[in-house]
Amino acid sequence: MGALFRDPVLLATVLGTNIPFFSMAVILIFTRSNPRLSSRISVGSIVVSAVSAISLLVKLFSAPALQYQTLWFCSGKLNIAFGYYLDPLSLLMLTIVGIVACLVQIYSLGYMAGDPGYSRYYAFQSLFAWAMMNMVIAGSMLQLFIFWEMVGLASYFLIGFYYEKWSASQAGKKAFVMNRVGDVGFFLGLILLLIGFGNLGIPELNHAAVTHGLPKGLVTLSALLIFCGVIGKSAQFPLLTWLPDAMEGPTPVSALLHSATMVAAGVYMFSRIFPFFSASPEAMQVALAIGTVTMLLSSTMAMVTYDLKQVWAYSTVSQLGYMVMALSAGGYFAGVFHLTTHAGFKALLFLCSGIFIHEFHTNDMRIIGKKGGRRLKIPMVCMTIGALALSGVPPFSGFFSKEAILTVLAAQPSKIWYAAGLFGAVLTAYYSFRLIFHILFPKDGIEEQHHHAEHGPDAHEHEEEHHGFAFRAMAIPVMFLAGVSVVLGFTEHGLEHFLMRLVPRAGEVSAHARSAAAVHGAVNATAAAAAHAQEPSGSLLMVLGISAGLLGITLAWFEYGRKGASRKGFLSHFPAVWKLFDLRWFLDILYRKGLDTFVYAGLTSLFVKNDRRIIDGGIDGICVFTEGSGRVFSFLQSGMLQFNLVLMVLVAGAAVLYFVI
Amino acid sequence: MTDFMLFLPELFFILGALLFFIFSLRKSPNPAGFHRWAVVLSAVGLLITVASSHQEGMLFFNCYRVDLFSQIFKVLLALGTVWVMFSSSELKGIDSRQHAEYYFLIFVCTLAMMMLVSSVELLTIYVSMELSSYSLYLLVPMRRGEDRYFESGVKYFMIGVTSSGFMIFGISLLFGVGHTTYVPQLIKALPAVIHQPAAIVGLVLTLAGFFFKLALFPFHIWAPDVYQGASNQVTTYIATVSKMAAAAMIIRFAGLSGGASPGLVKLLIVLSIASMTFGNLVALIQKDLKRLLAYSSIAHAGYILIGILTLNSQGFASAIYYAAAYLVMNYSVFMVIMKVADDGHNLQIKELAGLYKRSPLLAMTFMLGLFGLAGIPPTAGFTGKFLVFAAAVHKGYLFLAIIGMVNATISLYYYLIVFKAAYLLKPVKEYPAIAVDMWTRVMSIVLVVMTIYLGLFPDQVVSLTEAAARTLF
Amino acid sequence: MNSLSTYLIISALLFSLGLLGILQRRNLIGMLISVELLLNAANLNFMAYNRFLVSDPVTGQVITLFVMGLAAAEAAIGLSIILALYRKMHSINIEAAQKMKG
Amino acid sequence: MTAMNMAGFPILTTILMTTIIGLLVIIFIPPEKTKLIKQVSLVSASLGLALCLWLYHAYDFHKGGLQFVERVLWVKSLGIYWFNGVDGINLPMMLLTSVVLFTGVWTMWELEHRVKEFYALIFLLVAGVYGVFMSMDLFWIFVWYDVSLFPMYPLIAIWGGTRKEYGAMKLTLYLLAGSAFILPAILFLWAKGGGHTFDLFMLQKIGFSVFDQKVAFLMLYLGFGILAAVWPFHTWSPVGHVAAPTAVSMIHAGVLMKLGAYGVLRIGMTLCPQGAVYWSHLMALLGTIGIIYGALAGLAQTDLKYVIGYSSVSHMGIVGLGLATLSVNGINGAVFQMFAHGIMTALFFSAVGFIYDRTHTKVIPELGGLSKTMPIASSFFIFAALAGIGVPLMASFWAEFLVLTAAVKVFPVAGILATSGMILSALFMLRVVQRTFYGEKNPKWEHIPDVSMFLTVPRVVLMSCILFFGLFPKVMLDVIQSTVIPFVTRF
Amino acid sequence: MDTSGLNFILQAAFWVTVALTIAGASIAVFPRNILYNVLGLALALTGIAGFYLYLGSLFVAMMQLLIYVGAICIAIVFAIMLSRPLHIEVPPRPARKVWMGILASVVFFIGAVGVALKTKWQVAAGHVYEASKWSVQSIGDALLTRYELVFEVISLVLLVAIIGAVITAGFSRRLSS
Repeated sequence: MGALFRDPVLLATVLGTNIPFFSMAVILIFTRSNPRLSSRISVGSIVVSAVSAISLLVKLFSAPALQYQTLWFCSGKLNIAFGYYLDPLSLLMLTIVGIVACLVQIYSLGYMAGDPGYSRYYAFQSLFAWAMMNMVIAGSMLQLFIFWEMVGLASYFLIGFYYEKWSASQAGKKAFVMNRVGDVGFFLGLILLLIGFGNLGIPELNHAAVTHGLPKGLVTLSALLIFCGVIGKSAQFPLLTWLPDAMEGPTPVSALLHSATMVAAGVYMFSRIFPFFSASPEAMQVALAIGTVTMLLSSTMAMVTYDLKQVWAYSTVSQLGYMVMALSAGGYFAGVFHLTTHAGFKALLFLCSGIFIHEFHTNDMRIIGKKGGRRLKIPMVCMTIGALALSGVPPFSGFFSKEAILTVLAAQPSKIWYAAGLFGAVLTAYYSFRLIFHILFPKDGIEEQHHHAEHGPDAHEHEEEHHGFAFRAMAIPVMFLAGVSVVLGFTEHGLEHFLMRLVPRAGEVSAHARSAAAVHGAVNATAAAAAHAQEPSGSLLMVLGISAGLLGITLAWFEYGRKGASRKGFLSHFPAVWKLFDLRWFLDILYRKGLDTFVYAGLTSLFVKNDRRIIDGGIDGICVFTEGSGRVFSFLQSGMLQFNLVLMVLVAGAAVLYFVI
Repeated sequence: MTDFMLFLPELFFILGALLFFIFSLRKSPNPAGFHRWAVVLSAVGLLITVASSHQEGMLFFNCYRVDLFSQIFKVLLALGTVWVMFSSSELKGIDSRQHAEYYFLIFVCTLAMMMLVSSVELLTIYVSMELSSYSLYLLVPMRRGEDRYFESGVKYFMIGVTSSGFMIFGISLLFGVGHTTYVPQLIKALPAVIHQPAAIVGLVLTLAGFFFKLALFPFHIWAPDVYQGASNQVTTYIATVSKMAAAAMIIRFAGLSGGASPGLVKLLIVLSIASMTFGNLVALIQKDLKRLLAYSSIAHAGYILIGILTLNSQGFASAIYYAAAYLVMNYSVFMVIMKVADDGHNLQIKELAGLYKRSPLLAMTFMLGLFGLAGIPPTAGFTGKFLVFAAAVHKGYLFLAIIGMVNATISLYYYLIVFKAAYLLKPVKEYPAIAVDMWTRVMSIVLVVMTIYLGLFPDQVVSLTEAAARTLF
Repeated sequence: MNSLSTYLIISALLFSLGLLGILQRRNLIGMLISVELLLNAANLNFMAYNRFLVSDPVTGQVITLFVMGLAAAEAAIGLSIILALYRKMHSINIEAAQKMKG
Repeated sequence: MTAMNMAGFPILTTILMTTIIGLLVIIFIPPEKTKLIKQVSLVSASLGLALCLWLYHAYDFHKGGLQFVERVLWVKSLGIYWFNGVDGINLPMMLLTSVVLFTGVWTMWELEHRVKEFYALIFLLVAGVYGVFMSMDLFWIFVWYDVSLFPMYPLIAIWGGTRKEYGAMKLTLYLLAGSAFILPAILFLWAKGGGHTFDLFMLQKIGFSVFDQKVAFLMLYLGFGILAAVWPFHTWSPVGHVAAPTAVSMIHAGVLMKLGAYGVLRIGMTLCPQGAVYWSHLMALLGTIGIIYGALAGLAQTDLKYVIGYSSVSHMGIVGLGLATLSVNGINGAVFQMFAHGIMTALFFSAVGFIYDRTHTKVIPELGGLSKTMPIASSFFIFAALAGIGVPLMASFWAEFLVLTAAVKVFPVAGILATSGMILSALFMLRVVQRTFYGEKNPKWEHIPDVSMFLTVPRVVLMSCILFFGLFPKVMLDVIQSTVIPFVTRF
Repeated sequence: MDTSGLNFILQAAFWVTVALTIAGASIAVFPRNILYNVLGLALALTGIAGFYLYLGSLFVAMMQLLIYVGAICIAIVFAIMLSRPLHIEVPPRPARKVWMGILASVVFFIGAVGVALKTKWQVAAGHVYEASKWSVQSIGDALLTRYELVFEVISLVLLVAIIGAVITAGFSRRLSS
């Protein structure tokens, strides 16, 4: 306890990360019935968290990695530590989480105003903030896993926030269960490491992996298993379908959890033990493939949907795919950087969409466009900025991070990854601007009359509402994020320096990497290739990258933007492909079918039948048999005396015979 | 004079019998007065028996041995008699003009059984046995009213005399191989010749007579009919007191083989398993409470036999303990039956419905009695089963313990059905509350305390039974 | 002729005949008669052992006497029960008495 | 007060006596005075709780081993001792019992039907449970074991719900059929040990032959396994729970089921280590089947209590698997899981009980949207469901973690299968939560009041237990492993 | 020798007794007319009394005749007369019961004969059969010494039997009055 107060860093860490927990508890237990107070408590605590996160970042900007550790419990030879690990990566992520969470909570003040579950909403938001921040600074993989699960729990509650809607609760359940599938792999990986290595501390693990402290097979197997966690949490193929469904939650939740932070946790975890993963090229290769597939699949899905949030959801999945690609191609910084910028612009995109949705009570981009979405200037501009950043158009943040990723991919021996990346960039730009153009240039113009007729009587009130407190609460975070998206890209070098300073990684060229690269043959190859490939063709790559983005935008303009465009998209000529994309490559149907036939109709009903018929039936049968034999034996006791006596005499006679013979 | 003291309990019971013989000659019967006399006399008899429980000695030219074994059983017999007398206040099942004879026969029967447990000479044993049987033969058909129960009397008699025929035939064989009628001499002589068919057959056939008394399969056939057909008090007497004597005698005679005959043990094992299984299975389908208890008694005979067939002092001690516990529990159940059926009719299980409301105390006594019979701790019945099985397992008969426990589980089913009737079912028609007088309350509490005390604090009783069992060797 | 086993076999035969009577006679008095055969078989055994095996020649005879006495008492009781049954059921057929079962 | 001061004081017997005296006092209160009966019950239950908490606090886990020993010769000729003591294995169980009793008594505060008998029987039952946990003598363990079982019959049959008489009969017979194997096994061990002591530790010193150990262990495993709802002897669990009233379900699933696993551990594995080694594959197999089977069979259930019953099957499978590993972590986890599951399932039943009391239905399709009308009651259930899923920072997570860690090491296939059971349990629990509490507000339940402040107390106590031991598992694991570490050296 | 002739007569008489006894027993068991049964019983009992003579005990033989043939048979005859009219024809016995009875008795008979033949009967150490070794007086001695208790008890048995017979058969003076 004393140490806590003597060490301001520790104090800030503990306080900053845990205060949301207390706010959640207070809200749930005491202030449920007072929404205003609840929201203030929650926002207040998240502000404290954000401030302490930023101050930690500033204070430890050039400090060495800090590790706090205490024994949580021990069981036999198993010592489980509880601790914090503050290094540049976790500080960066902590800051991102703090700021985005803070912005989203402020935004929610407006967005969620008047909702009956207002208090509950803030309680779960606090829960999420607490869990996420604790996950970020976790000192060991087990601790990370624990808060990883808690984050999932918060996500479950927030997705199912509108629980009276069946689809919402269904989506929450789906998210949780699909995450669980990945987590089981993660968990098994951890157990394997625990058995094989005996320590789950993040620095220890990384160190051991780099210095060959672990057997190769163990690393590969456990890395693959742990990567399952990434697949689940970051919605990678084949567990990607929960994320679009998760859009059932309130939009700020989608912004915070399902784009900016929580789903990035998978990527974060990947980068957290990046050296460990790097020690297994096989696992990295698998991850690269999965990232690529995810990225492409989800981009195609985004091309056909008309639901605003779905587009961004698919886009999130595909961007996460990018990050995984970057990391698994050895681009540690590229991945983390993209994570950072993505957090900014994707939160921005979602929050902007949220304003539209809040205004027009629909998710359909065509209706929003028709009803005059473009007249909401602030969100429209901000969303366009976000879309430009997403499409990788300079000078927005996305451009820099995407370039970094493409550079890394280009350094891969096989060019197919780079090609896929480029292709993905085209698709990204296409679907983003498809959406923007749908709103900006609706097909049949804006239905002014209709809009007014509908809202006629209370139009004034309506306006009031949207330009009052609520609108401001929503607009300010949006504008802030838009600003961030504009400038964040230029911090690339500063961030790189900050991040790379301490990492014993095997990726980019840096003084620190040398030792790691020297000892690590397999990773060395990637690293060296990356180092060599980057320099000569840098400008070419940049041109290619920009043009991919522009190509996509142009295509979108051609189909949706320009006057007289069909606004149908070229895919409508291929209904089969459209259907394929629209139904998420049949993944959901496959899962549903699998679950229905294999689990419900198969095992479950088999087991239930087994219980009823065989086990219970058997036991009841024994009972019936027992009673029946009672009835049968009771015939021995017939009323006729002499039959009974015959029995008696026979037994006596038999006994006599037995002894005689 | 010391001889006189040794024989005091028996003398006292003879006195009681004579008194009621005189009463029976009186012109005007006075049932209430008879009942008071009977209770007082039997209570004094119990006191005397208890007081003389540590006597030891031989009487009547060594035909009669007073030792711890016999005295324990005499105490049990006297105790059971007191209880039956106590419950005879509701003696509606017997014509009030015959009450004096009823008490007379009960006293004679108890006396006969007391002599039975003390006798160590074959003829004395046989005659005492017959005396007690005859009293019971006469008590059973005393049931007034319903003619359909009368057949039980004749069945009891016919089966009884047949068994007694087997027994005397067996005794004759024992006499032939042992050349003596003294049990102590037989104990010495028999193990040497036990491989001779005559010896073992004689023993088995002699035991058959006692098996009949204990209602052991296949000599059980009288039990259901007699339990059902006799008046409640007589049933109680047969179910409790007469079982004690039978158990004692089986212990005495099983010991005669000296453990030298594996065949005998096998036979006893088979009989005990058959008895437990048959009793429990058939009890499952009974509707009449007394008939159900009859089958349950058949099963319990099997349990007692498990203790006996180990043929060592530990087993005998456990059997004695079991018998004592059985007396207490069975009487608890029967006392409640007699109170509930205070007009002397045969209680059906469903008539117990709502008992917990009509008299919580009786219901509790009843419950403990049932659970005791089912062998659920912390009742005496459990400890009895535990001891019996312990003896069997110690001797190596693990399977016997398993079969016994499985049987106990089966038996639990019907005990629970009875329990359910008493505690759960709503009565079909409104029964009046049961008048429970002070004495009955006291008796209930005594029974409850005894059941639990014997179950939880068996140490003293167990050492007593072990000391008693040792006197047999 | 005058050997132990002759008597024993005769007694076994008597006993078995008695059993047979008990097992298949329906007349209760007939059954009672058969019971008397059982007792007599046992008595014959006693007397035979007394004659051929046992050192004390009195015991067997005394037992036989007592068994006779008991048989008399038994017959008295049995007959009275049978008569009582006859008064209630107007039959001394054992097959009339099979209402209680199960 | 320290343990030293209390050295001679029979604290364990005192704990037992709180229930027995409570029982006796209740017997002598007239049945109309229901309020007084409830107060007496609560007082004696909280007395037990306080004593158990003190005991837990006073137990010196650095020293480990058996403490607070009371040993009196009870039946000389057989070698039965009144021998009580606590160590790291039964101490958590004692605590669990007291917590569940306390909350169970409180939960049933609104009972109006035959109050006196209900509380009397509850105390009898719990006396048995305490007795089993504290006894170190085979005779007493069995006595108390049976004492704790048979009150289930009246408790279910009188105060129960769906098909109560059938359920009560089935459960009672089923469980007591288990004791048909236990008693012979105990006697067998006693006889093989020379027949002069039932003292667990004296018997432990006698080396039984491997064959005897195998036989005895199998019998004990079967007998106790029935109570621990080991597959395929689990079907009483759903049926019985459905029929039982709230507090009984709480105590039964929360505490009584633990007796089974505890018996295997305390008697079977202590006296027959070689037998345990021999049968460990069977135990692991059945445990794993239980985990997966319970979750899958639970998926199709439409009755809330059936669902919980099956979840218990699944969770007790984890205990079984943990025991089967015969390793420190496995047994630590198993004991911890017993505790965690006890608390969790008590919370489950207490939440369901409340819902059932108000809506008079447990059928999931008839419920639905309860969160709207009964947010507090729903949140209790949801909390329990989360604990059941194994969400971290709740006690059961640690237990599962330890068990699975051990299982993957010792029985890799079983361990991996069991771990995947986590998916099923999530699917299964969330499905129930969704169907019961989420969805449109159900007009049928619109006017039902939520849990009153007074009745939230026991549930909050249970919730805080789950959280406390989830956050500070050390508090429990230190105690548990002080005994388990020396324990596993014998395998 | 004269004795051989006597022996022969004795032997012949013995076998005649055997035949009479068995015939009597059969008559006691098989015929459906109850009066024949009683007469058969009397015959068999007389035969058994003859065996007692062969076994050296005139006293017991006399007793047999007195108690059994005299008392018991008469009692049975009275009972018969009190119970049912003799002329009522009884239906034939069910075959199943007969066969089962025969089976059971035959099993027992084989067993009992086996016992008689397979046992190696040992003669007691002091056994010397002499008619002079005992007398009625020694029987009386035995009755008043070792069998004193039995002797007393048997009187009680008879008392019980009498009272029992009176109350059960319903000839109680109270009932009749």
